[in-house]
Amino acid sequence: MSLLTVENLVVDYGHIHALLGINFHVDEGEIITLIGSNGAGKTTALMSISGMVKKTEGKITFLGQDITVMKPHNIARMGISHVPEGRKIFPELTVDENLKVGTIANPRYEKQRSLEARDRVYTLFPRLKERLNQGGGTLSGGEQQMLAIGRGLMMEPKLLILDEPSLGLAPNIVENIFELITRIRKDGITILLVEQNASMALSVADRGYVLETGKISLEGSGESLLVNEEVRRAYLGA
Amino acid sequence: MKVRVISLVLVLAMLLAACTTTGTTTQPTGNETITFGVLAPLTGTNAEYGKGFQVATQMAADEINAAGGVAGRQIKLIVMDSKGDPKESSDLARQLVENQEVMAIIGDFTSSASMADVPIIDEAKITLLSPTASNPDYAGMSDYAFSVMGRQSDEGPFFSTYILGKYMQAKKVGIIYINSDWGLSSFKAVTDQMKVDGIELVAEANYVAGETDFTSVITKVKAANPDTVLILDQGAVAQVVNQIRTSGWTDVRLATLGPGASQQLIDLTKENSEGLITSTPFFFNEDDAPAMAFKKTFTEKAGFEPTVHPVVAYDALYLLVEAIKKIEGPITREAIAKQLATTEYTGLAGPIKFQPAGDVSRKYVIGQVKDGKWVLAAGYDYSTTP
Amino acid sequence: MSQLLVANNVSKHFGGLKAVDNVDMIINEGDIFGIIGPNGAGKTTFFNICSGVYKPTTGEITFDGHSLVGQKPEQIARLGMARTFQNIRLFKYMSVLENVFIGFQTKTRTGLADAILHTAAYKSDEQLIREEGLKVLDSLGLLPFKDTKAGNLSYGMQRKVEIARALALGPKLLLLDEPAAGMNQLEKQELMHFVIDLNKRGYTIALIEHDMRFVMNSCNRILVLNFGQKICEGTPEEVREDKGVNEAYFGKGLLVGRKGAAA
Amino acid sequence: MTQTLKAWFSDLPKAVRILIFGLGAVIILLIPRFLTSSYIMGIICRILLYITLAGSLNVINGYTGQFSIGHAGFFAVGCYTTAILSSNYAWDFWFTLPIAGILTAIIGLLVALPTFRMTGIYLSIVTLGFSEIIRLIALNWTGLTGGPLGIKGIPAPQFLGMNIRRAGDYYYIFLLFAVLFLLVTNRVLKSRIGRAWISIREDQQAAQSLGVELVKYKAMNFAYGAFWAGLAGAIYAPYINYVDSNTFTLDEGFNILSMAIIGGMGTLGGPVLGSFVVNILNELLRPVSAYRLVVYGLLIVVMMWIRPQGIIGASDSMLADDRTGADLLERLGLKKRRTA
Amino acid sequence: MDYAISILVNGIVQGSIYALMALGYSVIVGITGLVTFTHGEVMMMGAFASFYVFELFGSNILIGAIGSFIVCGILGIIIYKVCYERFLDAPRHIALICTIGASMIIKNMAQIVFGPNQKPMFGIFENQLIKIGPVQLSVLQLVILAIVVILALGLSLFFSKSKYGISMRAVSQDKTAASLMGLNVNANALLGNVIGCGLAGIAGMLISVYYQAFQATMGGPLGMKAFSASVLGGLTDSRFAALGGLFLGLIENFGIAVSSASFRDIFAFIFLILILIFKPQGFSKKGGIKL
Repeated sequence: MSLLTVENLVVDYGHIHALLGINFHVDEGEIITLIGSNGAGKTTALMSISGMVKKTEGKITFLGQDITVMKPHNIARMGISHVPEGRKIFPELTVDENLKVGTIANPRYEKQRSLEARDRVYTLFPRLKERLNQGGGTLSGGEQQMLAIGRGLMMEPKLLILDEPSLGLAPNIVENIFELITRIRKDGITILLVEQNASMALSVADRGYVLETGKISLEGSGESLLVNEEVRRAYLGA
Repeated sequence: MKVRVISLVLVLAMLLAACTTTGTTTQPTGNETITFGVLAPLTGTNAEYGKGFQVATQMAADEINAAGGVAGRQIKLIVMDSKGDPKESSDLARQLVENQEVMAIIGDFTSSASMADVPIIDEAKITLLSPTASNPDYAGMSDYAFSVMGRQSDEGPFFSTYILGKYMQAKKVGIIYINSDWGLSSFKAVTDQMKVDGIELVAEANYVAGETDFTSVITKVKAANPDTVLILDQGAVAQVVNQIRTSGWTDVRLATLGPGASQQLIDLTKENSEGLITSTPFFFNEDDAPAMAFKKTFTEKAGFEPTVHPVVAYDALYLLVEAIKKIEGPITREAIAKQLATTEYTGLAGPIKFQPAGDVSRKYVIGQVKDGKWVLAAGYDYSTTP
Repeated sequence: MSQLLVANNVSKHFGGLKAVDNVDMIINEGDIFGIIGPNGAGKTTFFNICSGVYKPTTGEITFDGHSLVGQKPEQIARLGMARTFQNIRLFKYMSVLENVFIGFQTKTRTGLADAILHTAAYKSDEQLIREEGLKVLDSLGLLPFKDTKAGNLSYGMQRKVEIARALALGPKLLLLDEPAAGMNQLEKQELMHFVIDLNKRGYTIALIEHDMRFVMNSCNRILVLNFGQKICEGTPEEVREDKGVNEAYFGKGLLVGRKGAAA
Repeated sequence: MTQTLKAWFSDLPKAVRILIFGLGAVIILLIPRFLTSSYIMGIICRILLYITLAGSLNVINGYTGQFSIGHAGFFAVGCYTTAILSSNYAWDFWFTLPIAGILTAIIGLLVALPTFRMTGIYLSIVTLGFSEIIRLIALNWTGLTGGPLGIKGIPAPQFLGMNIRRAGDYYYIFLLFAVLFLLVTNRVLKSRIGRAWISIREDQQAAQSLGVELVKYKAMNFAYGAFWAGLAGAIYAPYINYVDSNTFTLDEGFNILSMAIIGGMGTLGGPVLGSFVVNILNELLRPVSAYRLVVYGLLIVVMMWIRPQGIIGASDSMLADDRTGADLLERLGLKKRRTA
Repeated sequence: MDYAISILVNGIVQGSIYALMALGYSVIVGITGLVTFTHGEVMMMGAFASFYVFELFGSNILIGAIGSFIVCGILGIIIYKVCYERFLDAPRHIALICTIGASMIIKNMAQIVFGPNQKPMFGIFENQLIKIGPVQLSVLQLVILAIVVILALGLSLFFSKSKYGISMRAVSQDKTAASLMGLNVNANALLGNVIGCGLAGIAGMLISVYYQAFQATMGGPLGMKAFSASVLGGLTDSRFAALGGLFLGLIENFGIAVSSASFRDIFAFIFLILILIFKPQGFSKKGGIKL
């Protein structure tokens, strides 16, 4: 059974149609990527899953439970950790406090366990440990992204949603991040990834969906999409 | 769209309702009652005084009615809430004036509201008898405007000469006063006479209505080192007294002009007011049976103890009745006003006799707090009271 | 061909972040000038500097011979630069025609007294606005929607109205921020032809766009930004061949086994 | 409904339309002849006064989306100007009017100046602060304003040698200015200036990008609103005959504001209706006068819950957060969910 | 010299009460992102609550503080439900107008229920004076200072150490991110409102105890003071808000010393306007509750 299924999802912002009925599913242990150009509806799709957007039509199921109209914090507590676009770390909270926020809402929260989770994050991101008491806003872009992912991992999610993790990051750091993504998957966490850097995303993904103006135009394995000329054309206009 | 229709209907209905409710009151309905209007701030910052007016005038009316009314007619009061706002007050004055049954109006509490009513009552030739308006200009504005509170131009000099000068032997006086029409005219009246009497004004400080923190004002006056502090206010005297004493300034003598011999003041200040001196046209002397009776009934009805203000309002209604009794011929609005100007009456708060302008010169006595009670102070030459 | 907009060494820093870093740019009269780059590359920030929303941290911009340093957006608009926004900023509760009316702000002179007394100045202004406004709408094929509330139109239509509103200024330079975002292929095609057509009618145009097909087929010069820096500038052909652009834009594969596929 | 009414009206022959207008005008002009009660005329005068006051506040709050809550201050400036000039310097009432209006407009500009760097709430508080400062200055500047004693005996305006003092006569002055305000403002709003104001309300940044000079138009807007509030004050001074600072408290400011809010902002008709509703409600609630302000408060809250733009406010603007009302109705099951 | 010192002491004591008011205010604004006009009314209710607590349980200032905190906290819940919950992401003026309406309701209901007249507060402490060098202050003043300092430190500790404090700060900085992290934005905003109103309640108690009087109409000017003080911290930074309160108290008292108490509110407003002109965002960097 799929971990997450999205059926016929339609989202309107007033008179603007952002999503026109999309279907996809994420199976346990997979890395799934949604790619597409700006304004295609990728972020809207993710925001719908985590409950931040009012849906016009459609159904979203997670762990067999209908989460279509559930409140965002309850969805998060079910085990979906959404690392939003632009990172959105808490700038006035220290690195340590930022991570702590990730555990506060964890229903499995207990002191010992959260400390272990924090240690795991710090082993994953040694850079963060060095900046333990620094305000989140003072970190560099890459560090902020690490913090955002780390904060998401503190929730011990079943599904980690990453929205544009490479946004505005230098190429070597982007590589770092993607390396991390594969490592996180090895820990047994399913990942749903939205990326503009299509090549990078497809190269790590098991399956991918191409979104175009609110519709899914293509889907397939990461490899097959990576070599698909249609995808390249959509991106480079060749 | 639907909302627009509904709102339109709503407004029309309201207009209609407003017209009809007032329409009925303009019909005179026989002669068995005589109606007076009462304008008082039942809500807003002066509401406690307005409530006092309401209770005191109703008490007077009940008493008079129980005794058979006036000229064979029962008294009816229409009490209206002016919120102490001149706009409201003048609208209500219009409403009362329209009502042909209303023969005279008692009110309003503040001078500003009363003064806004003057043009209306002047045009309608109906008496406006304010128990408390003390703005020196108010009563002179119209032949139909009267005030019974007593003129600041009488009480101020009395205070300076007899209380500060002769009784307290004060040399250096600091004055704390409220920046209102009443406060300012009192301040002027007192200080003008102080110059004549050779009493030095070493410090003055004022504040606006609603002030609660007097520490800075007190500190300022204290710095001038007066031997006596005079507080000119009606509402906030207790707080000023309290804050003077709690600031550790215990060796200064305190006097106040305004609240009269108010029990509430003692309740609010407890031992801090010990020795406080005031001028008052009257106070609730335990020997004064009618006054004590008034106090008892008033406290029962109002839920709080009376100051001098409700007493004056109480007197005001009796005064009106007294005037009506003397009228020969039909009782009309004009006849009442005309008669009132020459009526003399001694109420709870002392004798009332109108000056040509339409206000009253009162006689004052000195009250002092001793052992938590107001007592009549002695030891001055009262025979030369102006 | 004269230089219309010249940016010299322009930088914009937000705290520690260098959103735009030492960018030079020259837009010539008659250009369709494209600015591309991945998300977060600083394109919109750069646009906002040009139109006066942000003050540059360093550098200077001249437009049509006027320095833009310290100029407010409305002053720059009055110099003849009009723009649209990435996330459409129409007056969405106003009708299409009213939206366009606002665009005539710089061309009219009605003062308070004129408005109250309905003087000749007022009447001629109103007439001008009405005639010209309808003309603009007509030229964009928006005439049938003139009384529709702008917010009720489809995405593509709203983009057009925003452009119409900008055209009302009679601009020397038209800045379009992601005009094709959210449109389907057909609408994009249509928009592209429309932009080319505008250009033929004499408007100089600068645009930010993600859709490469759109940019490659419409622009005559392209500036590529990444991390706030200029990584390439040239004709579409030059840009397409540029390896840095390819990587910056499409990204390069990470896993060794798949590298060949990404080439 | 109003649309069909409007359409029906404009379809009538011109002569009929003129007849209807003329008939309406005659009725309005003859009101004091029918309603001899000076109490009712007093209420009508008050309604007319607040049409100008709430209307001028609406020009600021409803049309440019600035949020001023210190309108009582402008009202005070106009009122005191006429009171001082006509009672201390024996100016004729009609000559004090332009001075009062212009002076208030200048004060309005002064208030607007520090607010250009501020947004929303800061601006609101500054206007409130200015209103209090004006009141306190009036209270303390005894030499000019009479301080706490106020100014009394403000001479009645003369018209054709007639003393205008009675509410029935004063009705015409209030009516004249309310109508003048509505006509003039209607013209301003339908011009380039009004459109600029509205564009600022709807989207400041977009307006700027189209060459709308923010500072200039906001300042002009503030001055314009203040001007009319000043005029309202000026005509009010001789009507009330006696001016003191107690008239211009913050509560008065909230009173004006509540009329604009309840009636509706962003339309000319809103404050007119608001003035009617609030002032008539004021009379109807007299028997329970203590609860009157509670009722206002409730009305304001309820209005924000179901119709944030007011009864007939601009439903086609950002003032109307259509989400709020619709959501509530949905939740109560009164309205079906919108589907695409 | 003595004169200047007493003004200083007056200013500091009054300023510390203002600081407490501002502290609560900035917590509310920080977490809801919306401004309130009800704060003064909440303080008034705090004064009444403490009065009845004193009457029922005796004149103990700590019990009074707890009582007024609880009562005003409950009031905070109601205010939140009426004025904020539905409007967290609506145009900002809607919630603002709602709070104006709510403050009218509270103020006038209080007048009807408790009566309009000024009431005396219980004397909690004897008129004892403490002299420290040239400085002279009363026991009451000392107690007030102590309470304010303890509350400010406690609040600071709460926000930096407790999980509720940290989640409230997170919510105040970024509601979207907080909600994606599983934090219940609504519950946190409600809690922030309860704490802010509770502090206002204690401030109301201190004012009525300090000035020995309270009444239903006392709220208006107090709310303005709380706002003015908070502006120094950009409305959301409680440290600067508290500092602003202290400043405001000093400025008022020195201003009155050189002019007249009639001008008190003018000083407060000029202080406010000057800050807004020269430092429109206050002295804090970015929105959100801060320590």
